[in-house]
Amino acid sequence: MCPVSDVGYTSDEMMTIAAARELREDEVCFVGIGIPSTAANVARLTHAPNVVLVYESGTIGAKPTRLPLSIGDGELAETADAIVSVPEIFAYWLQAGRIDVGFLGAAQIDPFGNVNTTVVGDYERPTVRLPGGGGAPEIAAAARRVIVVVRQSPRTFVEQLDFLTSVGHPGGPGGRDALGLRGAGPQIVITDLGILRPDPDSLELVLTDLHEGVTVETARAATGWELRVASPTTFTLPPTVEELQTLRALEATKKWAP
Amino acid sequence: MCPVSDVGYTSDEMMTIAAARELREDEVCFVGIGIPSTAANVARLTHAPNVVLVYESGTIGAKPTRLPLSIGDGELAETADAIVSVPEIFAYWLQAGRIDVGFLGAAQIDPFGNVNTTVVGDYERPTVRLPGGGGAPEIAAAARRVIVVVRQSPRTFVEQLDFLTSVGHPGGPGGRDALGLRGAGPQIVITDLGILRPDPDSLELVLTDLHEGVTVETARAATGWELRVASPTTFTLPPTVEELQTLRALEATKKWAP
Amino acid sequence: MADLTDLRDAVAALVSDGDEVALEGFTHLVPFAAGHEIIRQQRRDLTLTRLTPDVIYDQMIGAGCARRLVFSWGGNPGVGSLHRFRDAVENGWPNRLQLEEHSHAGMATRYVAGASGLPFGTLRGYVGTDLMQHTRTEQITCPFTGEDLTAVPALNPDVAIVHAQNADRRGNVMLWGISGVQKEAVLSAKKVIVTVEEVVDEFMPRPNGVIIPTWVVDAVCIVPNGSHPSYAHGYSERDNAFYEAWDLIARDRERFRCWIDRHIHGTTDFAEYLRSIGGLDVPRV
Amino acid sequence: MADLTDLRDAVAALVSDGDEVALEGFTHLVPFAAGHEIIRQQRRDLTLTRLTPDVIYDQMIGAGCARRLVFSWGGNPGVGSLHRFRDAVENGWPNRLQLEEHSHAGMATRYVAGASGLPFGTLRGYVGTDLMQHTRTEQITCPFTGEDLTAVPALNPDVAIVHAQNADRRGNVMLWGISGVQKEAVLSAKKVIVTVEEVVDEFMPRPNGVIIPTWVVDAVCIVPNGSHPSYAHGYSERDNAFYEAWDLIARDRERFRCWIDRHIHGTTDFAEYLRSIGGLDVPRV
Repeated sequence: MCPVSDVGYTSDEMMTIAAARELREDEVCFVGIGIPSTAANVARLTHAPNVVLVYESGTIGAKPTRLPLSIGDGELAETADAIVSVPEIFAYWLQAGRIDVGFLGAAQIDPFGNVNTTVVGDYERPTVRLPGGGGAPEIAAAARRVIVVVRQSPRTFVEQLDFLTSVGHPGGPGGRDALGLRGAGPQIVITDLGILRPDPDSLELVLTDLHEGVTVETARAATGWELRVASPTTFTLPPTVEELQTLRALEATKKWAP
Repeated sequence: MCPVSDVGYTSDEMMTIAAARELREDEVCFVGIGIPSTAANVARLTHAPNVVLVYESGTIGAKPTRLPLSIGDGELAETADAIVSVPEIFAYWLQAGRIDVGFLGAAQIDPFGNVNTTVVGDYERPTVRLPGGGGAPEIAAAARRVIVVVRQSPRTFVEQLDFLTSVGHPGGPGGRDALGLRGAGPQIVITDLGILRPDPDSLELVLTDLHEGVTVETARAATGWELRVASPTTFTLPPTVEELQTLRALEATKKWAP
Repeated sequence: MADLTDLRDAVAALVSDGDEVALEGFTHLVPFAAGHEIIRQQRRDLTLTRLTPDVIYDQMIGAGCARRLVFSWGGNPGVGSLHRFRDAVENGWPNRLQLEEHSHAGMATRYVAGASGLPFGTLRGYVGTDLMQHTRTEQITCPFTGEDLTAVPALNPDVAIVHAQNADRRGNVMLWGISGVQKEAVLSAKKVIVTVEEVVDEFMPRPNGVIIPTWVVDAVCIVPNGSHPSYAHGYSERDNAFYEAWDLIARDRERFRCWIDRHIHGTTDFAEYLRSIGGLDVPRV
Repeated sequence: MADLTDLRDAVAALVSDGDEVALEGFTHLVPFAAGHEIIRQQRRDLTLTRLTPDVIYDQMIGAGCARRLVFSWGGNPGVGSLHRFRDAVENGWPNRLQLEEHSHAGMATRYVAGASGLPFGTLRGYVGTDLMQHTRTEQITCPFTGEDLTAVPALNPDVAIVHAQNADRRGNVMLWGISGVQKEAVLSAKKVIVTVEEVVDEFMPRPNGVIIPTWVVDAVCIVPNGSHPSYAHGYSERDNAFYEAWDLIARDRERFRCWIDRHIHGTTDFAEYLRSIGGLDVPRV
């Protein structure tokens, strides 16, 4: 989406690589298609070769050699350790608490990491009908921790969601416990501008990291609420050559997909 | 158990063949090991080649060439149309109402076709600890109809069960409906002496058929309650040559089993 | 025992106006041929049930078959929006579309309950989301621990339709690879249609092989490539260019209408349809 | 990731006195070797959980390992009674045995709930039987239809132990053929031991193949014929003569005690045990 800047990589590449870095070796990661899948595979091909990728289509331990075009790509089935049914993947694997990391995208995200992927506008008469929850509501509830990856803009980073699809930290501390949710919720929100993390006390998202060349002012302007900023902010380590090559090689595989 | 009588077959053979005759072509039959399995396979090899045999080990459409030695015999897996897990066989196949006929045995049976396979004596301090319910309680509840196959004796045909493991027609008419059971329950009880069926009005078991050479007095003496007898009783058609040959050939396969 | 029959006859006999119909297939084995036949036969007022109403339901919604949609994620997988679905929800074109919206986990639990002969299923889900205000869920309390969980009602569609790789000569069906909720959809439904790539003498063991016995299937129809543009593992690859082309076709009402008229109403079956779109190996845009 | 380890070490590390232990296998793949090792290491006060406590639990109960039995059918499959089980229940020898008794459907539902992270499961069952007075079930009402159903509490054993045909070099496990409740037992348990026939480079597709990823398994132990006298589909046949011989061995306390002393305590592992009973191909009586 964003052109390659003079730093030699795009802001989307930075976002994807920052997300990849969040996955640790041997973790079990529930992956959606798009940036989460790309990030998870970058992690698998760089610092976390034994990360276990679980796709909601029921593929466990997939090791795709090209980026899957859909959540049920045959490449996932062919490279998986096991394939199970969709009811099983949600009941025995996600709900049972076997997922370390869940990756979510967002059409809207609020200051407490709650996410909307359902509608813009009124539910009954939406301005934009979005795809809906899919696997996200239960990933947000059950994964030990959640990583949100989303481009930052005032349209997306909103004070008040039009619809709460996937639960973050509603009402701040104690909110998830009160709902009986077992996972810890969003621990990090990675954008094309930087990284936000819940404040340890209030759980409100705070800008903690800025990607190379991004200013606090840019981040504030791209946020629809009064953005809190950590002081000092950290600067994201730019992509390494290995990370960037791995990412670009993966992206190139889309062209030779069927 | 019983010697071959002068009629040229044993009373157990008559019982098994009478049970086999109750299965109709294309019916789906949930089978236990022992006489039910033998009877179901006699049916499959004679008048009902397309009867579908389902074993609680998860084998659907098994067509064993020898009598299985256990409910999970490899022969069942090798000849089945499909193998599924035990949770699935009970939930998706039995509970969902896909079974036409369930076959039950009994350690005790009462006048309303209720069955005990749990204990003789007090539950906490039993005289005889029997195997227990296994699949039977839900077969008795869910199969469209139930066939009970059991040798007749005063010890087995009792006025009052020591333990109700599998529900027949408790309290007579309306009893099953009151419990919310979906299957019609025992429609026939086949013994080594004859056949009993629930009276259409009271649902109490009535002796309707006598096997060749058996008298009403013998049947009464083998029943622990005041046995009602239909008038006139029917005489069971003795085994045909085909039936008897099929049964004996099947029994002979036990010897060449692993 | 399943009848081996023509898809046209199967849809004519088994799918009626007003039915709840579930065409399942989780981006793999999507039963496009059956969906097209339903459009061709101009079924109306259907409740369309499906976790992922992707391009197949976009076509059926745009063609006016649907009164109601029961679903959990409505997008063009890997591409973007479903424009016909959006047009129906946002603008009521060609008619208003009632929504019954769940999560994947909820839909899966509902199919499992339906396949199991239970009236409801239980899951950890929905709590804290706005979905609860817009769909049928109830709180249910564990009678042993006192914990509160979520109950969802069973799904028992009138008709389930799936595409599979193989049938045998008796009408048993085998599919493999990513199997989604197909088994549960089939076992939860009152009537079942299966389209298959081919009939084989004997099934081979396969990764995640799922066998559906003939006696729970009403009609088996041989339709090679019947899941195009999705794929049948071992038989075909996803026609990704078609999914991308669909984004352009479906964006515009008139262009969509022309496409449906020409390629679905203008053809008599799926083989002819495939020829009409230029076969399987042409660029789509 | 599973450790590839010796069965002796796995039992020593993972099975403790007082644990709830589920050795599963539905007449197929019964994990006898692991049961023997538990006897050999003289574990006590175990809660033994299993749908079909057949000969393996007869041995463990007679050897004094069990304080409690959670089960649905206790017999010598195809042969008759379990004499040690009966002696424990009827006469309290070698110790009293508490029973928690269910039906197969109930036990299966309990494992499914446990594997799913739910505190209970729902089924149509138990109603009208005397089981309800002797075991933990509760009535549960469908919040949508008002229908009354039966709830059973989840099973979450401390340790699940199963036998499988294969592991790969990373410790993934594959079993096939009749798969019983093994997957659910494994996924419901806190710790998991799997014994396997052999380690292979790559899994082949198999009928009803079930793969258990390495990261939900604690220990994988290679024990050829580890399910003897039951069988491992593709590897061995059921040793029916052993099941028949067991009827005679277990009938008598003294004979049983001698058998356990000689063949289990008198051997160091399952290979030696198999030699001590004369190998796999001898008449048993």
